[in-house]
Amino acid sequence: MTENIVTAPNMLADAPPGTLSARDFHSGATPIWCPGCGDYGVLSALEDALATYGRPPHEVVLVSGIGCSSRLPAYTSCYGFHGVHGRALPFAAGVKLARPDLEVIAVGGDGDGYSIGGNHFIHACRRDLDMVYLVMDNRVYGMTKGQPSPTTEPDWDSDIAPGGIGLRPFDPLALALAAGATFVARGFSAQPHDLATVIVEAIRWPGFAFIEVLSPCVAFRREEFDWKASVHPVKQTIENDRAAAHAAILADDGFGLGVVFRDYRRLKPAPEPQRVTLAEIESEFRIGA
Amino acid sequence: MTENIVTAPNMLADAPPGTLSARDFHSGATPIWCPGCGDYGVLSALEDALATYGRPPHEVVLVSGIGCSSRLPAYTSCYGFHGVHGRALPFAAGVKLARPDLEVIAVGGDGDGYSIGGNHFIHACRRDLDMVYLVMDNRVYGMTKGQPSPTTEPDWDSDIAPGGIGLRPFDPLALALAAGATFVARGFSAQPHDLATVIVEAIRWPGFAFIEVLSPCVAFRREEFDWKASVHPVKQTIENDRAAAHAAILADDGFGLGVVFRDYRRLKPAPEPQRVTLAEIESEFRIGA
Amino acid sequence: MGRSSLAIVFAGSGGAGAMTAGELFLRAAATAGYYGSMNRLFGPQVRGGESAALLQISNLPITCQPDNFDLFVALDWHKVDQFAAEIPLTENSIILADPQSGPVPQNVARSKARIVSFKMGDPEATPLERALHGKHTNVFAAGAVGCLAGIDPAKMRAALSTVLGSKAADVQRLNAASLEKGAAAAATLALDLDLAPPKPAPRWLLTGNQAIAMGSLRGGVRFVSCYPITPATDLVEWLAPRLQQLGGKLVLAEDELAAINMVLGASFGGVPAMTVTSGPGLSLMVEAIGLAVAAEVPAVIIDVMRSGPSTGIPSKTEQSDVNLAIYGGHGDAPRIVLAPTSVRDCLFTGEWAVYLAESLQTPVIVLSDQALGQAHQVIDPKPDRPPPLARRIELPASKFKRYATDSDPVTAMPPPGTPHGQWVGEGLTHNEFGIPVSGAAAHAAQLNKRARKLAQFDPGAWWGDVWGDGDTAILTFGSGAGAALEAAVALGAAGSPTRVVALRVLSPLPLAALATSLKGARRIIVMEQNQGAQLYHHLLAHNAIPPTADSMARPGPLPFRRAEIIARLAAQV
Amino acid sequence: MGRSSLAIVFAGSGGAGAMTAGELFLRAAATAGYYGSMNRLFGPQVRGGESAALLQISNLPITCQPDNFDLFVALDWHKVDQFAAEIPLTENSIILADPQSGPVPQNVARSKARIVSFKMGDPEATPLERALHGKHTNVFAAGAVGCLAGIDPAKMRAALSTVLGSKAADVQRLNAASLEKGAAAAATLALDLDLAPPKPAPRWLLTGNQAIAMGSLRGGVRFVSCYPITPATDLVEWLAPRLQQLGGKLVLAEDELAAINMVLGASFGGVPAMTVTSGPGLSLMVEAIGLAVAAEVPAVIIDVMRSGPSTGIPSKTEQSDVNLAIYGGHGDAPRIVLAPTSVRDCLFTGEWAVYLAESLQTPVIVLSDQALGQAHQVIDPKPDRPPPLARRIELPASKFKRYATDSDPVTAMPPPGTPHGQWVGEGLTHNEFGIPVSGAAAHAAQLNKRARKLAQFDPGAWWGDVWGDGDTAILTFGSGAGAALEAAVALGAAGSPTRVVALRVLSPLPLAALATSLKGARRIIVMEQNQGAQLYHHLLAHNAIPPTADSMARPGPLPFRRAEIIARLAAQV
Ligand SMILES: Cc1ncc(C[n+]2csc(CCOP(=O)(O)OP(=O)(O)O)c2C)c(N)n1
Ligand SMILES: Cc1ncc(C[n+]2csc(CCOP(=O)(O)OP(=O)(O)O)c2C)c(N)n1
Ligand code: SF4
Ligand code: SF4
Ligand SMILES: [Mg+2]
Ligand SMILES: [Mg+2]
Repeated sequence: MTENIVTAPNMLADAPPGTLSARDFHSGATPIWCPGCGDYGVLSALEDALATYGRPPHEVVLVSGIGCSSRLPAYTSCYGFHGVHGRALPFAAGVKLARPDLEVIAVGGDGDGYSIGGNHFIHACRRDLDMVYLVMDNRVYGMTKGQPSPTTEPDWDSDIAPGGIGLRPFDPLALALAAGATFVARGFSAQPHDLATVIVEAIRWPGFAFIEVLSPCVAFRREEFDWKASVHPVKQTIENDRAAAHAAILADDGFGLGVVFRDYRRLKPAPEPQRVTLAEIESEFRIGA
Repeated sequence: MTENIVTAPNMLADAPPGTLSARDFHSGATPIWCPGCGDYGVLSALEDALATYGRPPHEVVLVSGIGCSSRLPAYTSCYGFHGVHGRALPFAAGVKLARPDLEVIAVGGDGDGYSIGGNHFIHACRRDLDMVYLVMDNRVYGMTKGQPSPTTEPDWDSDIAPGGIGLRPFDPLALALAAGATFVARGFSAQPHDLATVIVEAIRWPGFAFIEVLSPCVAFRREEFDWKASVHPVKQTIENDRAAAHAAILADDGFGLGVVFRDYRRLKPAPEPQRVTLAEIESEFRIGA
Repeated sequence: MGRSSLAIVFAGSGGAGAMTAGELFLRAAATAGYYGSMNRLFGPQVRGGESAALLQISNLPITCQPDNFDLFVALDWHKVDQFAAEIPLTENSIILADPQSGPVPQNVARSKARIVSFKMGDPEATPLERALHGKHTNVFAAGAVGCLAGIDPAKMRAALSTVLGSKAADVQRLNAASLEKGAAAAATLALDLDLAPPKPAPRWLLTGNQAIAMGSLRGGVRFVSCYPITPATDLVEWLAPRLQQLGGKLVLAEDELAAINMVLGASFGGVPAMTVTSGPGLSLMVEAIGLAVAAEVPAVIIDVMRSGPSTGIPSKTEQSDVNLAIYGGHGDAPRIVLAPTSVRDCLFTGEWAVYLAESLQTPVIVLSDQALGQAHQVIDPKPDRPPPLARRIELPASKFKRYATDSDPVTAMPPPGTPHGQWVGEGLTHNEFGIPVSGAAAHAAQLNKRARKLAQFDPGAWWGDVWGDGDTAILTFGSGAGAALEAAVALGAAGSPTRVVALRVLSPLPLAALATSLKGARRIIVMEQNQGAQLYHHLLAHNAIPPTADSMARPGPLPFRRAEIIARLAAQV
Repeated sequence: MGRSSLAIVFAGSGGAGAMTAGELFLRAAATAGYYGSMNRLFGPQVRGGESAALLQISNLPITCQPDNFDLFVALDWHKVDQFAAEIPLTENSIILADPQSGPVPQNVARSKARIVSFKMGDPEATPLERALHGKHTNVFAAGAVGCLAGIDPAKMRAALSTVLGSKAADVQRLNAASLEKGAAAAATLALDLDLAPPKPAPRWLLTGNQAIAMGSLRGGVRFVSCYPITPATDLVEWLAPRLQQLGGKLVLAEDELAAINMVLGASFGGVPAMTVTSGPGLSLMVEAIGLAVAAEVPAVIIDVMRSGPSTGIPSKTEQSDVNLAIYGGHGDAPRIVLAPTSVRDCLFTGEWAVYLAESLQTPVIVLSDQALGQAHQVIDPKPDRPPPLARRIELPASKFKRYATDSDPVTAMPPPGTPHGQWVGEGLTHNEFGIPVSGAAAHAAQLNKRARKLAQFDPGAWWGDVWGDGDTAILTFGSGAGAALEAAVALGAAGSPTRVVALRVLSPLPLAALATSLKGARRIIVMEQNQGAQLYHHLLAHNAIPPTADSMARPGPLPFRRAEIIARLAAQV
């Protein structure tokens, strides 16, 4: 199958006139999040990004699963759906496929996205629909009060896994890359301004844009507040060269922030089929006189 | 968490005395496979490998999901389980965790393993239990009569996806690698002898050993018989260097056969907890007089 | 003057082409003006194993499998006898077999059917021709049966070319020759299988799966997401290109969890959406069905039932997902469950399901089964159509509350893109605005809102079909309805007036209509094809039948036949 | 001589430590020799929001929540009034509140309870001390209530140090001081809350979740795989270290699909295995439960029910998974469904479930609920234990057929590693050797084999609990049983003899025993905590109750209380 190179036209476009502000994307509902939870920073970065991007709230759909982080949609003024645990991505895909005119953003946590939702994650990377997936990774199941997730360090002690789960954590960026993602980035909730910039770029990306956001859990992973000292910008954004991107991700300490990889190579879309009417379809059944 | 280097003691051991033959692993049941199906070659390679490895059939458990390929367990004389579609790996993990003394081998197809079972696949790579996972990849759902799977070429025409599914196929080896697999190999059903060698090595590998086997579907993918002309040995087996392995896999045309990657680095297992009795546990509840 | 119906089997091993013979014959007979139906049997092999085409041709609509087959055409005998239980023969049946195929297998011979030796295949073909082009035994046999049944040879030729499609000209020519030769050879047989003259009329030839698919398109479904599963896959394979040509989308999901959630997403987006599956897939979907109930998202779920539990017998029929469809899912999650009463009714029920889902903002499960879904049938083409019902989307004049409980329980559901209509679909217990809350009052209010939606759903005359008013009532659904009706007709003729009630709405049970339909019945028998008597217990659970009602339940995969029902009714008195 | 029971609430916002006060008080009272129980309420915040500890202390075992609370201790008033519906107060109740916390919120004041001003916290502590060590208002309040109830101060001190655990010495010292000061301050209040002297005996303090976990360990479970879900997670969190210390394994699966399949794998391996979940997880497991039925693999599945459908109210109770547990799954897949009748019975039922699963080679679902699971209760420590039953593993003398149908339906299931025992577990319809087949006869034979296993299961005396023989019968299960019993006692005392039947076996229904237990009852009311009257309809479905029986069903999350039941019974006459 031949390939197309997309130049992502709207990537190059100027930001639309700033008629919207972050406030326009705020619902006013009170988050149930613990004071100090990293997810507040993500919410504000997202509101900023949407204002910058400039489509009105009613043309944006936020889809989530279940978890602390998955509560986010109701805190915005957009259309939203708070579905079941782990299924944000297929729901979002359904919205986008049925309504390509809408801006679709799926959000959730590391448990929702990498544990129960892992299969949808890799398949969404492969399916490459034009949407954003933003994971607030706190390396714990916050909502169920502190169990290790697929990104938790192997020796993190918890009631359910005394002494640590003993498994090498997933690197979500590597997984996304191996599954075929065309846009892979990492952000940090305590740097909402930079995060907003990445989100805007992700929204403009004409395919599946994955953003892993480090978002500390103040209740169960206090030590994650030290992430502030660890983060640093990624060395460079790698384009098209997937092997180089893998090498860069593996060489990184897991705290490099920014867009890690963009792949402009695309498959040619199938030609539009010829249109028919319902009556024509029915006529296929006709037999006899 | 500190790391251990495993030297895989039984990797170095000689093959046990050849008291068993491939026939000892044959159940005599007649496969429902189409004449010429690639899976026959896999079955015979597996029987050979088990004979070479030398544990008797009653100490081996073969676990599968649903699909043509997943019918394999009943064709051997081992213990087996033919479960539901996509769940071979968690079932096999349950067997292995409960009974580490057994030899556990999960088998199945590309639909079973990479589509409905995709989440278990990546988590099994991460969990790294001492078992083998062998996927008979024919790039199609054979059992349901010919729909594109996650490894199917984007332009393969079928009733359900006229003109092609239009998605870039998964590279299962890249996915396994990104998910943390420590042993990654590719085999070909039409080269059962080489495949048997790889299987023996996989059985001996003290962790999760993944073998992707190209296994043509004569009924729905006749063109796959041309794979004979395409396959070639991999350039080298890469050890420990995951980035290099990614690069090698991406550089390969998808037809390189052999062991692609081995990772000897391991996490230190958690220390054994102190033993208690049921009565001691009950005494925790005691209160009062 | 000829018989009014004829039941024929073509059977043979892999290459023998029993299915082609069956399709060709069915099409020819249908074109000639007969009603007809064809069911298919396959051996365990994935492809190319032995198979049998079970046909009926008649001057009346066909709604169930025959008590016995009149004619069994053995293209060869290779493993064909494994189908014996599914192909009842009697002493009055005729077996047409080539002596070269060897002796009739015991399982088949046991029927004492009359065996007629019949050399099949072109006696004049050279060995080279045979090797190059196959023996066309199947087309030869079809030609023979066409002649015996008195089907117009021109219709046979036309059907052959339709069935062969775009095959090469020489293939067409050789097959056409075999067809003629078969007819010629049959003329030498002294067999009386002549059908009464047909009554041609414009008809449709289609499967139950195609009929449901067509109904759903009529209903407005423009998004389908699914994961392949027998015996539902051919439904979506038929649908895929057509849906695209209508501007819709069919997506192959990674699993059933994704499929149903994609459907909910598309539906949330404002597009009527559907998924199609069988038992194992439905089991995987019940969590999301509960979400659709709680968040009030329309969705159509087609379950083409097969023998269960677990993987069961994927290619064979049963009606054992009744419990799952009605009761599957945690929490109180009532939904609508429908079942088509015939292949023809699949068109109606498929369309109606969409209207109900959309207008009530609820999941609707349609329980079809393999016997309906994969039966090829000739039907009358203009079945009733349900009046269209649409989703309520207009914003209220007052403040918009997506989950308002103080009004009509069906509340506005504006699609994304509607200014000022923003809402968040919510699967947690929520207040009227959709914000999660955990109080008992809000919980009860929303449960009641949803219950009221179903309570106000009035299926009108479409709750089910009633035939007759005999004092014995057979209460059934789905593919059982046709056989029950035939049994009732026979029983009535024999002096035991019997009525048949076929439920189209299995849940919520149409209690009042059901009571009316059963009025005066002194004996009620609930007939269904599963071991657990699932419908029977469901009816008892809601006092829809008296505790004294009988159950006639048995598992699949054998279809109910008229004779079995009559015998069971007699035995149970 | 003092009252025989006392119901107390400690409530306050995040930092106020209502739970610690409750735990400390419960432990002290239990050590002193009282029965007791504690339920917990939390606000919507994930952590640290407002909370309330609902306690009862009594000289009799406690089995349900009280009609009203005697004492409401407000550590502060921040958002505490959201719990009002769950904390019934009357004019006879007393509210103890610090005037500094501001006025009593309307929702609470509406009860007309007597408000008693009470300065909480150490009046002598310096601001620096308070800033450094917190105010210990909660411990102060617990000390006060201990004094009012007449709990031995030494027991209060001991309980405090247990609850504080390994906290630093100065923290211990300051808290101990607060405890004393609270007691001293309370002595100045003219309140009569004195309890009658306790009747000490060896007792256990545990939650229902812990009791099920302990029961399962006694039953031999040595493998658990699960995915976290409220309110089941604390069960596995308690179990995890202990299981390891017993040489078993607890695995955190990637999802519930993996969890249940891992359980089946471990069980196939020969190790009794269990998973623990709540409604959404159970929904995801039904496909594999059908596999366990078909392939005949033992498995214990604990469902700690919460309010549904969909995500519902994760932290609150309901009994709405009855349908799913009994009927969930495609095909005919009967299984055993049990429900513990009390926290104490969780020990028994947890253990019994393992024996039934193992001995009948079938999945067993245990329906607990949040109200049982997360209730801390003081119980008598030596409940009955069921006699151990084990898996049949010995190979027969004759040729081994894993799925033999000609004998005892429970056939040998040798674990892998057994020479000559090889078999392949099969979810497809299979013959006696486990080879997939598609014939009707084999299909029926295996369905019958499995049905016979359940038919021959005789629960003996453990099918359920019966109290009394009044002519009104309340038929219920799970956490409803205690409240029903209290209502029955009260009704009997008031001249309306009422019996209570609590089912331990919900499926297959113990029809004969149930009929005996209901003999002579002129009125039957099925009481359950869900909207759909799921148990009621299940009983009707099997003619286990007459169509005239009444239903008393309402959704959660409010618990049934004695007063509500009495009122409903009176209203329905
Ligand atoms: C099917 C199902 N299983 C389990 C749960 C329980 N559950 C709710 S949230 C959650 C994990 C949340 O973790 P994550 O996605 O990382 O979100 P966080 O709370 O950390 O933001 C789990 C296991 C559920 N709601 N549904
Ligand atoms: C839950 C569920 N969904 C769908 C199916 C139907 N199904 C059976 S096998 C199969 C795909 C098999 O493909 P693969 O694993 O590649 O095996 P192959 O037949 O190609 O060897 C599907 C979709 C099923 N049995 N269960
Ligand atoms: S528990 Fe953790 S993730 Fe959840 S709201 Fe609190 S801080 Fe945030
Ligand atoms: S359909 Fe394909 S995969 Fe299945 S048995 Fe036939 S050749 Fe093999
Ligand atoms: Mg998390
Ligand atoms: Mg395949």
